[in-house]
Amino acid sequence: MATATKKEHKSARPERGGQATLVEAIRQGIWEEMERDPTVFVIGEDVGLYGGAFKVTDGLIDQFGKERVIDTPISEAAIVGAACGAGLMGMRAVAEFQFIDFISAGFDLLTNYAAKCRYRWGANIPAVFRGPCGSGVRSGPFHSLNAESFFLNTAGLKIVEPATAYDAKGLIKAAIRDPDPVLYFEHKKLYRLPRLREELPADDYIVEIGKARIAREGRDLSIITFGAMVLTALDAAEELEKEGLDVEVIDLRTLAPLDKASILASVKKTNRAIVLHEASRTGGIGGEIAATIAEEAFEWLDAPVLRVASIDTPVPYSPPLEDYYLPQTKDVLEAARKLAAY
Amino acid sequence: MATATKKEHKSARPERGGQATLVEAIRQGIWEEMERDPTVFVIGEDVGLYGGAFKVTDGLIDQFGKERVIDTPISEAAIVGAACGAGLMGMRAVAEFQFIDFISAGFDLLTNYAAKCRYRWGANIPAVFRGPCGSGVRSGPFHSLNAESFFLNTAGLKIVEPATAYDAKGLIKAAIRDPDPVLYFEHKKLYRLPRLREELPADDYIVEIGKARIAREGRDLSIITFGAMVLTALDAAEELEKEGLDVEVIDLRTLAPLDKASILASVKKTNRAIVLHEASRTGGIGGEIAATIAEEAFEWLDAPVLRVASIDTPVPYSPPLEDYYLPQTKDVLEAARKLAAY
Amino acid sequence: MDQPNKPAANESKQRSVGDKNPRRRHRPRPAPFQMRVSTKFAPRRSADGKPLGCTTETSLKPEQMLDLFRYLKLTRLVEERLVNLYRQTKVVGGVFRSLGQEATAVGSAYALAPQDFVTPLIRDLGAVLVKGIRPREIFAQYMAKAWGPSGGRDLNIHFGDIGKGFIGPISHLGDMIPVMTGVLLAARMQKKRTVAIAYIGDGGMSTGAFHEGLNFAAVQRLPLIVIAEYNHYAYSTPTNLQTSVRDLAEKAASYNIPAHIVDGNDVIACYEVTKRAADFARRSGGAVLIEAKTYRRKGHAEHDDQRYVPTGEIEWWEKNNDPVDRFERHLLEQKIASKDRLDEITAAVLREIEEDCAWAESSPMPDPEQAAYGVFDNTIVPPALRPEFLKN
Amino acid sequence: MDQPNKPAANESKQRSVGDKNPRRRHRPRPAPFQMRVSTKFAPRRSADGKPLGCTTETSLKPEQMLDLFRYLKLTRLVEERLVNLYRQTKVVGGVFRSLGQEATAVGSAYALAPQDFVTPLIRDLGAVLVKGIRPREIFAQYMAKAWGPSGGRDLNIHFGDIGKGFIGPISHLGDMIPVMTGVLLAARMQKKRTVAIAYIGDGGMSTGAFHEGLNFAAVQRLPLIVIAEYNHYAYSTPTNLQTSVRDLAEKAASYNIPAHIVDGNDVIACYEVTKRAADFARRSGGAVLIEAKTYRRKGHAEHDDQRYVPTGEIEWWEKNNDPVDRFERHLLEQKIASKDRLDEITAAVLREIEEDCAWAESSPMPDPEQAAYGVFDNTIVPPALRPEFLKN
Ligand SMILES: Cc1ncc(C[n+]2csc(CCOP(=O)(O)OP(=O)(O)O)c2C)c(N)n1
Ligand SMILES: Cc1ncc(C[n+]2csc(CCOP(=O)(O)OP(=O)(O)O)c2C)c(N)n1
Ligand SMILES: [Mg+2]
Ligand SMILES: [Mg+2]
Repeated sequence: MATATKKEHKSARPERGGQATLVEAIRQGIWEEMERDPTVFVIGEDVGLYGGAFKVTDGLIDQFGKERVIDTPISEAAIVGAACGAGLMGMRAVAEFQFIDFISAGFDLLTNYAAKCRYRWGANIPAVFRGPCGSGVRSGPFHSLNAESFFLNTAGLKIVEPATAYDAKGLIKAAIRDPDPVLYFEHKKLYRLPRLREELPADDYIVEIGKARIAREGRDLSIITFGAMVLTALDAAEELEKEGLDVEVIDLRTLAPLDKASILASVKKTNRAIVLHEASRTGGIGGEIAATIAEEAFEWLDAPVLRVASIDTPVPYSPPLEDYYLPQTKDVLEAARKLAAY
Repeated sequence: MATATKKEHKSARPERGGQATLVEAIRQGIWEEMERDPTVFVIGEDVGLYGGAFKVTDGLIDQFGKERVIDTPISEAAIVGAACGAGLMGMRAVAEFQFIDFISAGFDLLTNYAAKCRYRWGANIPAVFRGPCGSGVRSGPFHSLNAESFFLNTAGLKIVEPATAYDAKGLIKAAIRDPDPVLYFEHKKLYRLPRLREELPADDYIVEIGKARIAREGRDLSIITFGAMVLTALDAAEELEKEGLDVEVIDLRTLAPLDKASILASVKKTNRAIVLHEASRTGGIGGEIAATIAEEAFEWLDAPVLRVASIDTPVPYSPPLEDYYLPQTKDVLEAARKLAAY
Repeated sequence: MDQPNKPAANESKQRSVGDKNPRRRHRPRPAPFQMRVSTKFAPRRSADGKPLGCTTETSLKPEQMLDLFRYLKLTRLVEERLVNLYRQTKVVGGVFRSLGQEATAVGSAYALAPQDFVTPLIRDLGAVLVKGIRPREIFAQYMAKAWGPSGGRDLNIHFGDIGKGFIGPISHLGDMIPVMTGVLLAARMQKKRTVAIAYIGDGGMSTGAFHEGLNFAAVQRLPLIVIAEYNHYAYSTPTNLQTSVRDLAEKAASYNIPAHIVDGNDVIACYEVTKRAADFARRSGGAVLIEAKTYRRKGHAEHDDQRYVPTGEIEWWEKNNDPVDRFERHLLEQKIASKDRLDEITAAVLREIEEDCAWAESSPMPDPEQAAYGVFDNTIVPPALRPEFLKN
Repeated sequence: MDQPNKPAANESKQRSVGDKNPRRRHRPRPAPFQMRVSTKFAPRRSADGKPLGCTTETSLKPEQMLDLFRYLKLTRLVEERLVNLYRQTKVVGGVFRSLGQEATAVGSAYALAPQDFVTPLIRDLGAVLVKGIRPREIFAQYMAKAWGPSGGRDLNIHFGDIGKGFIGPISHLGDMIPVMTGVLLAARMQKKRTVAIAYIGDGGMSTGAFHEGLNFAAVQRLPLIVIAEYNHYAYSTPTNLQTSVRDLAEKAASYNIPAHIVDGNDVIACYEVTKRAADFARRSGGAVLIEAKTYRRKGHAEHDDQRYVPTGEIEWWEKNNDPVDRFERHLLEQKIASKDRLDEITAAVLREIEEDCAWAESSPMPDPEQAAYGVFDNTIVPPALRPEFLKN
């Protein structure tokens, strides 16, 4: 790091709070946790000098040095394994996948080692595994993954995905402080979205893992969703309001363990539910949510639970194809109207 | 192979049909396909001279030689990759995971390469990925996996799991002949279960992928299940018959793509449904099935759709723990009685 | 140490067990722990500061050399055109350059026979072109057009053409090494004498898939040539954070296969080394590792600001070690071609690019509903069309 | 070639860029492509057919040697007891033996300091015992009892005890190498001078995780000692179908780390080599690979009929190269202990085993509902109790 490089570059310490985009909120959160707790460290590909492919860890290496900001080889299994081993020793890794798509190469260690240690011999692994997920940015089949469904059937992994800058910061801090492994998914389309820029408190805060958020209150219909699709749901809700339909939008924030209480409370109020997500429909988290509703709020339902999601294909690259692939606001509108008319 | 080994051993060619257990049925199926089609080959760990950890490929190497029965290093990624590459060239791999738990090490290539080639550039990969799955045999957290849910959200992979010897043979043959990648899961508890011994036809036959089977007809309640749980469902059905409840048991056989028509037809007839599976409840395939019912047969439902499954933990080793973990006949009975009384 | 030794047979001939220690399954080898790395075509300092040319030791005929020149130019100019299209926002995704390292892909792929296979990295466009893929396919693919080889479903060189011996990669680094073992196992079962090249980066060699694939290829003595591109970076990560070996060729020792180090910016050297490796592999010698020393002058992709690159480094390579300059100098100095002849070739390449780019631009975007087709054989499983809600 | 060289610094000292080729980030090394494999303690033929003993070159004191003897016996006899329990159907899962290879685990683990870590393979019970795990824990664990260290949740040595420096493996081979890199990175951040041993089989070395982990350890110069157990088989697969190297030690070249080949059936040699490796690693030398040549006399697990083993092979090893016999012979011949003293040790071991086995047998089976606890911190996430259907 001592050598002159092409661009002399030193990224400033982020503000504490203030106006922030989602990416800046995550960066603040990691930075503050590293300041607060010397056991927190960052590990991943290009997270050091380069600051990460999306600059989430920008500047950390200058502040905390390369012992706590570790650039790794292209070795996702090693990244996950190292985070686990360090966790056993009381350190707290914030491990980055350059794109969440590459989590597949760490899948074995995540599902077999990270998820099961506490259960098997009481050794908890406090570690965060994070990275950019999501489609809609013309990145094709290998840089567009929504990976949550890979992990839903493996007990032992918590999963969160923020939809606001406030939650992004609060959840990354909660994830770092959590005693168990947490997968933290960041929708890359939201990173720098001006619409999500907001004023963050200057004080330390966390957003509790396991608690959903009512993104919009309503009486007639619940849309249960998370991540980038919260915006789609809110757009649809606004449109539907004009049609006299009062839509509630639940932003799950935590995907495992699910906040069943919030989901059921909303559906018991509105009696109609749409589950909306960006991953393909079949085998997606929507099944789990819809099944939970059908099981535990059956008597309150006035209509079928509809799932609105991507089609069952890989994520195609070309804009017209990807737009067809993804659930659009109009699909939500159509589903909502059907339910309202049911 | 030319050297004297500890036990001089030559396994006979299996019968064509006749009395067979599930393991013997699979072995017959692979053997016949290798005889029929010179492009079929077997690859995996210890599949040659040893005949596979469960002896599914016993004797094949004597008959077909080590060019078509390939013992690999302990390299699941290489096994999957090799099967894919050979598939591109028109060969048909039958690739074994020694235990399905080790599929996690091949997860990356399965979900990214095998599943997506046809969609991306029209190159289909005819390959079968098979191995012993399932719990209930006191094998603990790493030899008891039911892996289907890992793959349900990845378009491009078919998944089958037989519950009878007849289906085991018919499905392995169909899988080998299928133009696309097929995951073929074999519940290890069923391999040699005397209860499943049955007379197989001497003629060539296949069981079509994508078609469920009515394992027991009934009018009052549908239990939708597959694999070893079919036996649990049938046991429960017999018990419930005494109580005057006429239960239909649907054996899915194919888990992807799901035979929605059969599921919906059954539920529309019985108006009550239990989804039963051996994997943990949350994030299991039960969610997809229950959601489908809640979505497309809502009006026909007289009661909630109940999921009976394992608890949300790793698979514990000790018998009392594993028994608590697994869904038991009594759980099915309890759920059925609740639904009947609803 | 110069030429790879012929490795001994892969399996034990006898399994005699007596009252001596039965060290079975060990192949006889000249001496233990010997590395077999050839440095015959490795980079050399230029004599007395003279600008670098190319090796003169070659069996290439003049016409073949001009062919190589054409491919080098084609690669560079196709990429430049892609950058243009990118700036015009006609390229939908990112653009990945091989600027400064084109000779590795071009020279090596040129050493293969038509029935042989390559699986390139994103920076091996040259190999793809040598295998007969036309620029129009590349342009259409980058622009996500319907007429592109994936019909707009995938990016850049993520496609394939089995007939031409081209198997496109996926993004996940390392995964193609196992896939190529399958291609070669199949060829063996089909009694074909196919050889394959798999390209891998200094970064990609850190993946588990690389290890599993090459290890399996070595055990099975598959004719797989792995070309390890030492281009100094993996995204921003310098090679000393990827591996602690000095030369990637050293990794051949793990697989008991021969290795070569080649000057990756000398297109003739790349050809010669690969030709030898291909001959060796085809004669059932098994896998070979070739390390090509080169340099990635552009960032990982167009957006990368290369802040991690030491000052002056890129400029040094541009000035002193550009593969196209070196080859052009060689052709002129060795009087293999006149400047006019080379300019003619370049002009023809440019015409081809214009034409192909126009063709690609004239392609429509794909029809949205096409997204639903072709996950499976659609005569068996219907296409994944958007559901109509509550249609029944 | 005998003693591992001190490898040069891991990072480039200067990044000078001038008008010479800037071959940056390359560490100066004595000569390229040199392997650093020490064979000082490698297996040797016995002189004139005399039965094999152990190396006499050692710093071990007599009491330490008796300690080693105790651990060897303990390992063998605990396993024999497990086989008994298995035949009585008291062991719930399978039994995996290290018969004939006990010296590798015992000798190597004995070279560590108490604060150091091991992560064993299933056949490294000896290392677990050396690290202070008591036989009772092993018995209770195999019998799936409530008092076992995992409370009946996991099998055999699949548990751990951080305080004792023992991190149990999972079944998935190779995965513990990356995990140990994390343990050592943590120790470095915590300013501890911890060294760790990770055991791996001739088979396990074929996994991608092994490669990723050791490569990362080498780049980070972590004090990780990988002990590669060449025991001739991986389940039924002979080593020549796992790898094409003759000696697993050759794989060290891929990571530019020093290697040793040791006679894995000579417990003193295993100790000595590991001691040197641990000293080297602790002095910030970085990772070391030790290959232990040994032999697996039992099948993969108790059920394995070993049909794939050449006739006479097992018997040869039993008769000529049993690690306990060899060490016993050594102790007697070198007059380090009398036969009586050794018999006393064995008797004490047997008493301990009896006592611990009785304790383990007296443990209840776990309470069924315990299955639901401890997936997460249950003060945050409630236990996963069976749902009551339609309770509301
Ligand atoms: C398994 C995996 N992890 C991470 C990435 C993200 N990634 C894409 S290219 C790249 C760097 C590749 O470097 P190298 O292998 O040296 O190839 P080069 O770009 O230099 O040609 C990385 C980390 C990936 N594609 N695959
Ligand atoms: C990733 C993975 N694949 C397959 C297996 C199944 N398996 C268990 S032990 C074994 C053989 C191990 O051989 P080796 O590594 O040489 O260790 P040894 O048993 O000889 O001590 C295999 C294939 C596994 N445990 N992990
Ligand atoms: Mg590179
Ligand atoms: Mg072994």
